[in-house]
Order: sequence, then structure tokens, then C-alpha cells
Amino acid sequence: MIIRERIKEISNNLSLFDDVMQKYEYIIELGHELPSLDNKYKTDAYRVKGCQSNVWLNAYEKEDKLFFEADSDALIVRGLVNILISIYSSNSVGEILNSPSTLLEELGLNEIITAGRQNGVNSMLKRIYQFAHSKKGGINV
Amino acid sequence: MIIRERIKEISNNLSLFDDVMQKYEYIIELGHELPSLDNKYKTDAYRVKGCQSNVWLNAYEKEDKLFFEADSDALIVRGLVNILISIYSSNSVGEILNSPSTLLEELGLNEIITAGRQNGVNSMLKRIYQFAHSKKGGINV
Amino acid sequence: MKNYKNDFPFFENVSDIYFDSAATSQKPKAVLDKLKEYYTSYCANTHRGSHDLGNRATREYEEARETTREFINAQQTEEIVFTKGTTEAINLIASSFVSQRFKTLILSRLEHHSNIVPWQLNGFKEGENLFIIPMNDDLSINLKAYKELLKEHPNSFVSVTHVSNAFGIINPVRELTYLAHKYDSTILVDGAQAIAHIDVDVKELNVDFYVFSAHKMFGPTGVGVLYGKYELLNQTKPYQGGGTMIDDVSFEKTTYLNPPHRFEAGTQNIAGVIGFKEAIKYINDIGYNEIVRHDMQLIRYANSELKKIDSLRLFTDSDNICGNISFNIDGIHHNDIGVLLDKQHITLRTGHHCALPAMKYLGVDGSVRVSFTIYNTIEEIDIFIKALIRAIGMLK
Amino acid sequence: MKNYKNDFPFFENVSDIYFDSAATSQKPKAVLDKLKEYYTSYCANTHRGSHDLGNRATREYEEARETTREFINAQQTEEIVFTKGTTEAINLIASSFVSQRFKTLILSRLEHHSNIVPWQLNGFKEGENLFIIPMNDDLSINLKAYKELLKEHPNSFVSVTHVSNAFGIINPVRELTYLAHKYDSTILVDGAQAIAHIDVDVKELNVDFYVFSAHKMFGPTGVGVLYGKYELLNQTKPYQGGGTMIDDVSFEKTTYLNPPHRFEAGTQNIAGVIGFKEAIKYINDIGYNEIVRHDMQLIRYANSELKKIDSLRLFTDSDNICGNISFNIDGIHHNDIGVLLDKQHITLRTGHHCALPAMKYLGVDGSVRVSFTIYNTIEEIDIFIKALIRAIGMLK
Ligand SMILES: Cc1ncc(COP(=O)(O)O)c(C=O)c1O
Ligand SMILES: Cc1ncc(COP(=O)(O)O)c(C=O)c1O
Repeated sequence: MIIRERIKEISNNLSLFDDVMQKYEYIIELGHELPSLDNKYKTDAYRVKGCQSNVWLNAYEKEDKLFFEADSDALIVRGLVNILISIYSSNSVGEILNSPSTLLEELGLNEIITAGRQNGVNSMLKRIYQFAHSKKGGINV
Repeated sequence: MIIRERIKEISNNLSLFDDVMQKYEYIIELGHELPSLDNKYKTDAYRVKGCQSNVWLNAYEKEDKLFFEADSDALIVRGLVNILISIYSSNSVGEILNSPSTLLEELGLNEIITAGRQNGVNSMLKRIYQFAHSKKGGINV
Repeated sequence: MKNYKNDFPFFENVSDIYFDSAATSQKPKAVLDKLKEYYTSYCANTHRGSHDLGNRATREYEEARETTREFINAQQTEEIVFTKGTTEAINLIASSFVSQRFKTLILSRLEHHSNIVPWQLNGFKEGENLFIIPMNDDLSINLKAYKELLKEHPNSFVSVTHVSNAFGIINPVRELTYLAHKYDSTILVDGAQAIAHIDVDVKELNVDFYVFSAHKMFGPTGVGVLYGKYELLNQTKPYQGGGTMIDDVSFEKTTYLNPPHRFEAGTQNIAGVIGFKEAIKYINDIGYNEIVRHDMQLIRYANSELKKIDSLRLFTDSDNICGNISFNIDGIHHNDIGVLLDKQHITLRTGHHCALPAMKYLGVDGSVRVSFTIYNTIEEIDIFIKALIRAIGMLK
Repeated sequence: MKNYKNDFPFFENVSDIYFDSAATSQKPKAVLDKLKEYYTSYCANTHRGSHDLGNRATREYEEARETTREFINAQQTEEIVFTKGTTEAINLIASSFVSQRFKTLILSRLEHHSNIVPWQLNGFKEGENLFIIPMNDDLSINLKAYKELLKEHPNSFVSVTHVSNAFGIINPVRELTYLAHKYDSTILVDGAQAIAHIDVDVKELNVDFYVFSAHKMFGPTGVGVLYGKYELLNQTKPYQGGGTMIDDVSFEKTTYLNPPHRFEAGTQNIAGVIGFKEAIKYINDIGYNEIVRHDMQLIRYANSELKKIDSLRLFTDSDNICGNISFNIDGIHHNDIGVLLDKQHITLRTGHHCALPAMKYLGVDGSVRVSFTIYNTIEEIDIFIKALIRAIGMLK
């Protein structure tokens, strides 16, 4: 349940802010902090399309763990991407697949979990689970 | 204003009935009384199509007056047709065209004036005005 | 028998007996409240933006899709496409899936115009590439003849109604589907008249496409459902082009989203779809067990009472009917009956019920149709029968 | 400046500033009441029957058609076809009128996807048979280049927007139409963004087709209008087949009704169309004089305030705009602005606004769009500007 714990931690951090604008100041900071993705991954092959902003995602497996690195052209999305990476990166396939993506609702960031069909962060989340599935050999992607 | 008078008279007759079912008994009687149209007019050429029932209408001009004779496969429609004929037949083109068809609203028979697109009686009414227009040489049919 | 009228605000204003639910049903309060909720609390366009209001509307809209999936037990949410109605759904499949893919089409003789004309517009014509399944005397489908047709024309597209809108006949959809697939054919079922009366499970029926309209099942006007197996929907070309169905657009080349969004171009009937969700919930809350029991009680009682009337001709003796009954009175025009019942505050339908080929085949040009649903009662049928007898008396 | 918010129940529940009316507008109480009236007093199907309830619904529905005719000053009621929206209207004309009749198509560069993709689905492609009118630096249409195009390709079909949904640019419809006709071409104008802001007179403009959506002009979702000159509509083939658009049906041959009914197959969005009538009445009651005055005051004020912001880039300097303004902030992604404004309770749209070709041409992948209408106020613009400055500060 490492993922669950990470989510709890971030959600605790976020809940420190009474003011929603302060919360976004924090997210923007996380956006600034996210390391830029190597330009060689900023191509269509790595692009997760969104209506509003683009996300580029590189995923790989190392020593039985999955790793994610990503970038976006929008700053707040970078912050959200940073959060997703800190939650999901360096976890095992099992840990990821056993944590339903709806857990993220705890974060109270509806930018991440929305019904929108073309949201970059949302699409990134889907890709993370798809990648985990593919490594499990599952077909339910 | 002969048409207006005829409408007034029929509308007076109809208003004698307190009970709507009695009114329809009267209309059914008018249906029985309507002379059958000669079979030679009961062809597609004379047919006024309706969603619910068919009306066959023959119209002709004699001594500067227009005459109408008609029939239907439904009895109540025959009654309504009888009313229309007694209003419009043996009038001049001018008399007809100067009496807007909305005058019939006075009869309180929404079977005659409805928004329905495929009502036999309604279509017959339109044909009557079209015929009058054609005899006037008008184009606003 | 429970009285459901209180759920429907319509009956607070109208005391007439409403026996025309096969044309369109009344709407429960929950549906009307939901329409109002959308328009007054989160009225925004969907699937476009990042703002909270739009996200709320989008979430409600997509929940309606998931509710619909569950309702007919489809495999995936993506198999549910919202349309304007049954008619549009059939036109969509005729134009974007069947046309140019299938050489032959098989229809039943009882189809509604909405399941005839779209095919004609797409080049199907009787005697050439359109074949009609013969029926038995009780208006049921002649399964043997159907099998022969399929044998002769494998790889056909079959499009049949689940329940006849003019005679209430229930077609054996499972068998029709099984046979269609056996002869490499694909089948669409028109559920417009079935969905309010029969618990439909598309997975169990194994139909390829299933279509129906919200307004006939207590939902708003202007909403329909096209269910299609995902792999088939995915082979279906876009039907209309416009906003929110595209992936990328340039003047040279445009790429499209996957189903279902590929088929929902432009602003949809957002309020209608969201309200529709409540119609499904209403049905789920009552449950099909109760609905079927209620409906069958009404239809059996009406059937037995109608049979007592001299000179009344029912079109079928079959017990395998639901929703509606059609009849004629010897020597009396159906329209005359309709008018006199209307004047006695009984609302029902007379005419060809948009099923002219069936009417022509039976040698009539129309009938009187009574249709029943959850808010009708046995007492209403008694009143109707009395009114009918009075009307016949006046017209004889 | 009069405050119209009280007419809109939405603002009783939502205190956010709504600057996204170009996507969909809020609905006045009269429209919501009318929807409820239909559903609770004369809920029945239309155009089918002889019963009073259905006749009432049919009358209300057809009155909506006549109200629409009068609203845009069409010659005949029969020239008004109800559709699901602008998108469906354009698809209808592309598929049933233009395709197979016109060899070449002319579009502007500012078109919404709904006025691009339908044409692509019907075989038009840039560089082959689809030509784009060049525009001037201020995004207005280059009339001289348009004339050259027409000269080179007479007998074309021209399809242009009246008002750009991404930049508010008003196109000179009368001139575009005059020139189209001069070169034997036929013209459709997409009025989706114009109709709520400009008094449209189709007779005076002399356009051949004019289309718009109810939901962008205070009406219900799922309703659109296709206006067409009668003689052209009469040459238009049926688009969808189904109930109530036919004259006679047999499996061998079917004949169709005249316009407009030929194009309204199946059960329409009855409640929506009837509610739409009230939206038109609402506009008529306020009057376009007042609407234009109100809208122009807002747009001019917003424009001047936006110009004061450093690093803010407006896409056009033209004064000939209405309804909406688009901008970007140097070095900041439009989506970031959108999120931070949303969090400050200002609802507006960011993104490509379904106008990707225009965005690509301008070398951006989106913008921030504010759109205004009758219920917006100067005070709201002041609050918005403050919030925008705060957002920029956070993101720099
Ligand atoms: C200019 C323009 N055309 C067409 C449309 C499509 O309208 P609808 O989505 O109502 O079909 C829109 C709406 O976004 C628009 O702004
Ligand atoms: C069997 C059947 N199919 C199709 C339709 C068409 O449905 P809609 O008018 O909602 O498109 C109807 C409705 O009358 C019907 O009864």
C-alpha cells in the first residue's frame, strides 16, 4: 500500500492550505521543480494528447519496478504531473494495479480525475495504468 | 359575407349542444346525410390525402360560382366535409378568398383547423382555397 | 395493483386517460427535476474545457452513459452512443456501417418506417437487395422462412424490431440473432417499443446493435441510444462531423476520436441525456419484475375485455405481446373511433402507426391502438371499454 | 446598464462569473417554465394523430417554427427546419444538398470544426476541391482574394461563419453573399455565434442557407435551426429516413413529404423546440437594439482593460467584433490562466475552441476566450481583470 500512503501524504500537504489559491501556488511550485524531460522524449511517440495541454511521458521498467518521467507545456499541469510521478514512480506493477486510480480523488484535485475526455493529466494517468497492465501481460487496458 | 353568415349559422347550430357527444351525434348525422360522391371521382386524382382518413374532392365552376362535392371513408370526416361544403359551395371566388380560413375557428371544431400536417379535412380546406386562387389566376396558393 | 400516477406530474394537470405511451410516455418528477437541476446549477457545455461547471456537466453526462451501459448490460461504457432517437441511430448505422459493407438486407414485415426508410435511402430495395421475412398468421416471424432467407443470403445485415409498435408482437430476438450469426450475418434490433416493457440484456441476447429512444421510456424528448459491440462501432465511419468528435483537424486531413465520441459531433442534447439517467433510475427502482407483472395484467385484461365486443377484430391471437394492442371495428373507420374516444377523454392512437407496409399487407389502412404502461390501471381499461362501446353505438 | 441576471434562475444557485456563453448560454426562467409546461400539461407526440393532446403539442411545435421564421424574417414558415444543432444542420446540407451537386467548396480560415469536418466527410479536401479564403492581418476576410477565388471557381458552394467563435470577428455576410451569387455560387452562413448578438434578416442578407443553435441563444440543448430558401430545400434530398417525414411507404418505393417535414424524421426534440420559442420571445422582448448596445459596451470595456495588461496579446485590433475576445499571455500557457481563473470563480474557456486550423495558422495552440452576453456586467469585467492579473502574477 505504498501508493495509498503517498497519496495520503500529498493529500495531507495539500490540506494544509485553507485557501485554494495558496494550494495552486504550491502546485505551481511543484511545476517549477519538475525536472525537464529529455528533449528526445518530447516527440509524438511519447505524447499524451489533451485538449488543453500536452503531456510527454516516458515509462520504463528497472529491477521489477516501474519508473515514470514526464513533462508538459503548461505549468500547473507540470505540477500535477509532478504529483502523479511522485505517487506512481518506482512502484511495482502489483502495487500500481492494486491501487485503483479513483484513490486520487482523495487529493481533491479534480484536474486529475475528471470525466473529461481530453485532459492531459487524466490521459497520463491512464497511460500509467496501461503501462503497468502491459508489464503484467494483462489485457484489460 | 355569405360565408361568414353560413359559418355563424352552423356555429349557432353546434352551440345548441351542451354535451360534446351530442354535438358529434349531430356531425355523424351530417355524415350520413352527405350524398356519396360519384365513384368516378374516387380516384387518386381527386384524393386529398390525410394521415387518418382520405377525402375525395371534386371542384368545378359554374356561372361564376364555385361548387364542391366530396366524400370520405370516415363517417365523422364526412360530417365535417358536409359542413365545409355547405359553407363554401356555390360561392364566388371573391367571397371565398375574402373569408380567411381561420374564420372556421368559430365552429370550435379543431378537427377542421389544426396544426396537424396530415389531416384530410384540413387538406380539403386548403384545396378549396387553392381552387379559388387558381380561378382568380392568383399565384399565392 | 399499485398506482404509479403520483410519480408523474402530468396527471396532476390532466385527468384524461393516457393510452398512447407507445407514441411517447409521460415523465416522472425525478426526470423533470433533473432537467431543471442541469439548467439551473451546472448549465455548461460538455467535453470541452477545464472549468468546474463544464466538468460537472461532463461528469453527469458521462454518468448517464455508464448508467445506460449497466441498464442494458453492455460490456463497455464506450459501446453506448447517444443520438437524437431511435430513428437517428438506425440512420447512423445504415449510412456509416451497413452501406457499402453489406450487399443484402433482411427486414421483418412489421417494421416501423424508421426501420425501413433509412435502408431505402441507403440503396436497399425490395426484390433487389432487400428481403422481407414472411410471417405466420398470428403475425409472429416465420423462423423457418427466416433461416431459408439467411441460407440463401449469408453475410446479410438483419434489422428487426424487438416489439411491434402496431401489434405488440414480441419477436424472438435471441433466436433471430443466433441464426443471423450462424449465417455470418450482423443484426440490429430496434428496441423502441421493447425497452419500457422488457428487461433487455444485450450481452445475453448477443445482438450486434440495439437502439431505442428515451422519450418512450419516461425520458426526455430528443435523446436516443445506439448500443453497438465495440469492435463493430470501431469499424463504423463518422456519421456527422463537427466539434468534439475529432482528434486533430486541418484542412488537409482530420483524424477522429474513438467510439462513442466519434459519433457525437457538436453540442449534444446535454440536458436531455442527463435527465435520461433519471428515467433509467426510475425504471430500476421499480424493477422489471414489477413492470412486467403490471403491464401483463393490463394487457391481458384489455385483451379479454376487447374480445367480448362484437364486430371487434384483433389482429393477433398471440399471447406473446406487450405494450400495445391494435384492433378494428367492422364497418367503422378507425379515425371515427379515435375522435369519439378523444372526446370522452381517452387519448389513444389511430392510423397506420408508421407501419404502412404491415397495414397494406393486412389489407387495412389503419387501426385503433391502445398502449399501456406503469401508470395505467385496470379501472382505466373499464372506462375505456365503456367509452368504446358508446362510440361504436353512435357510429353503427 | 440594466442587470438581467434576475431573469436567469441559474444565477440564484451559482455566484460564479459566467463568461462562457459562446459555448452555451444560460436559460431564462420563461424557457424552463415552457419545458415544464409541455412535460406536465400536453406531453404527447406530434404530427401523428387526431387526439387533442397531440394536437396541442403539434400546434405549439409549429408555432415555434413560425416564431423562428418571423425572428429571422424568412419568407415562408416551410423554410425553417429544426435540427439537433448547427452541427447537424451543416451535415445535412453537406450530405443532402452539396455533395454530388457542387464540385468546389470555399471556406474561410476561421471556421469552427462543425463547418470543416462535415465537408471533409463529404469528400472535400484542401488543395483538391476545397479552397480557403485568405484573411487580412486583423483576421478579417480578404474580399479581393475571395472574389478572385470565386472568379476562378464559379458555381462553388461557399460556407462561412457569420461571427468567429474564437475571435469574435464579424464577417461581411451581405458582401460575401452578393459576390457568391455574382459568380453563380450558393452560400451557407453559420450563425451559431451571431444569432445572440446580431439582428439577422435572412431576406435582406439574401443568404441561401443560415444555421444556428438554440442553446447558444438562451434556448434548450439539442435544438438547431436550418433556414434554407424554399426552392433549394425542395431540391435537397431527405437526410434521415423515418416516421413522419414520409408521404407513402412500401418496401419497393417510398415518397417523401415536402420541406420542412421531409427533414424531420422520427420523434423530434419536442420539448426543446417548444421551449426554444420562449428563448426567441425573450430576445424579442429585450430587443436587438438593447442587446447590441449592452454587448458592445461590455466588449469595448473588456478590450480596453485587457489592452492595459503587459504581455497580453490580443489576436485582432479590429473593432468589428462581437460576443467574444481571445487573448494569450506571453510565456504563459492558456490552460494555466484558465485553471487559476476558474479557482477564482470565473468561468471561461481556454483551448483551441474547435478552431484548430485557425489556431495553427496563427501559430498558437490555444487561447483564453472571454465571451459576454446580456446577463454580464461591467463590474464582472473589473473582477475578471483583477483575477487575471493575480493569475499572471502567480505564473510568471
Ligand atoms: C461558429 C460555430 N459554428 C458551429 C458551432 C457548433 O454548434 P453546435 O455545437 O451547437 O452544433 C459552434 C459552437 O461551438 C460555433 O461556435
Ligand atoms: C418500433 C419503433 N421503431 C422506431 C421508432 C422511432 O422512434 P423515434 O421516433 O423516437 O426515433 C418507433 C417510434 O414510434 C417505434 O415504435
